[in-house]
Amino acid sequence: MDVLYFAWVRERIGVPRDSIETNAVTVNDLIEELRARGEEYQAAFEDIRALRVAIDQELSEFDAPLSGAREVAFFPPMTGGE
Amino acid sequence: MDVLYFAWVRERIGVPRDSIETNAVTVNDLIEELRARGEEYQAAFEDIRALRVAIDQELSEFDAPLSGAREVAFFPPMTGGE
Amino acid sequence: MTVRVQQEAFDPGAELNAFTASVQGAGAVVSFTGVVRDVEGKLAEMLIEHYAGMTEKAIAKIVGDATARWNLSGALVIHRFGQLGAGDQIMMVATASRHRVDAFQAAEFLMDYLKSRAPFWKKERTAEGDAWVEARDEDEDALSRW
Amino acid sequence: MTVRVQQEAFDPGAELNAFTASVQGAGAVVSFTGVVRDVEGKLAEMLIEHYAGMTEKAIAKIVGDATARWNLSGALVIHRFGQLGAGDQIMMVATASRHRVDAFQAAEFLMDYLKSRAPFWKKERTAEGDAWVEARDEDEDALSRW
Repeated sequence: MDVLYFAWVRERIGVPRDSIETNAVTVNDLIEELRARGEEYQAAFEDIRALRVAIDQELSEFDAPLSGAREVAFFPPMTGGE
Repeated sequence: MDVLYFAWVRERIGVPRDSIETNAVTVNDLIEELRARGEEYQAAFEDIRALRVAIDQELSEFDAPLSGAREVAFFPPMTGGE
Repeated sequence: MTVRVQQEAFDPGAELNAFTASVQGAGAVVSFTGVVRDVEGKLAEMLIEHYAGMTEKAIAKIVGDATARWNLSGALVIHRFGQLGAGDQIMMVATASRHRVDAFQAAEFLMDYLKSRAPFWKKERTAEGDAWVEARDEDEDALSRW
Repeated sequence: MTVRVQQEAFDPGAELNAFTASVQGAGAVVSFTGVVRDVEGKLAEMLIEHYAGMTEKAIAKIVGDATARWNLSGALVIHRFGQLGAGDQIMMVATASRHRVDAFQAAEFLMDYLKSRAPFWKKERTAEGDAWVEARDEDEDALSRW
């Protein structure tokens, strides 16, 4: 599975993406696995209320199942527009 | 006093303006005087609910006093914009 | 704040760019362009009559009300009169502000008031004859939201 | 319906004119242009990051929702990413409809959703350092009116 990071999530983790093998059932499970990878990840996932998640390029919820997902992305609330 | 007519008010009366001497106190009084000028005027002022009036180039009411007014205009509801 | 009442055509894109260049500190620019719609393929021309002495004064008052109410970096109104054809630009409004809400609200306010309080009257000329465009109740009602 | 996500600058006036020429039967054309505001005279540059795989898809969905909801003759969204300076155009939305209410409402809807649902993130670089622009509660709240 590809895990992508954007904006300050990317900066805290230090890389824009990871390719991982996981049996995580939900997004929350995946976050627990990622936190175990080190303090950069702990810093990025410190407060998930400050984060948004997309599964296969669609906005999703943290308790959503990952079944079959090929790409999960984490980022802060979006700030497009003017 | 100059009395101006626009759109179908102008077309019914047949002229774009009249210069008149009047002692009319209110717009309604002036309309009574104008109706006496002939059937074109009666046709134009048949239903004053379909009309708007401006005194000295500001939208006004039909019971407004004319004291000192130099220009009164009658026209249908406006249709500017797109 | 610029108000222009004119017979000549204008270029909305060029006006938008000139307006945007003229405003300071604006993050949001909204424009509205009104275009003559055809009347079921039959419109020969549209004639716009106006009350020359009153028009600019009435529009300036509307623009003044908008600038008193919203925090604007600038506002532009252009309105044509005379003879127009289907597809021609009738008029344009542009507003600029720090944030989008003010720019949108002010542009809608300007349009609602121009529609019912600026002294213009439209006549449509088709093969079937001439007809004055009638004011719509919903345009008068639109003013009540402000 | 046109969606463009690009690094290059664009010309809002030229885009507005091309859009207006492309729509049929529209009486009302609304545009919104977002411009990079300076940060108290100190902005060195603005960096816009986006989620390349998702961006166009997310915007197309928002435009689809707008066209399902309002009677539009056309809709245009352009959004830039990359390195921008104060006064540069960030993005643009244009909508066309028979009547002004639909065009205004759809443009505001597009802006509200682009702001909070299209995957862009802005960073401001000043002499004092870099800072990610934070989402504002009122932008999220703006969605509740639709």
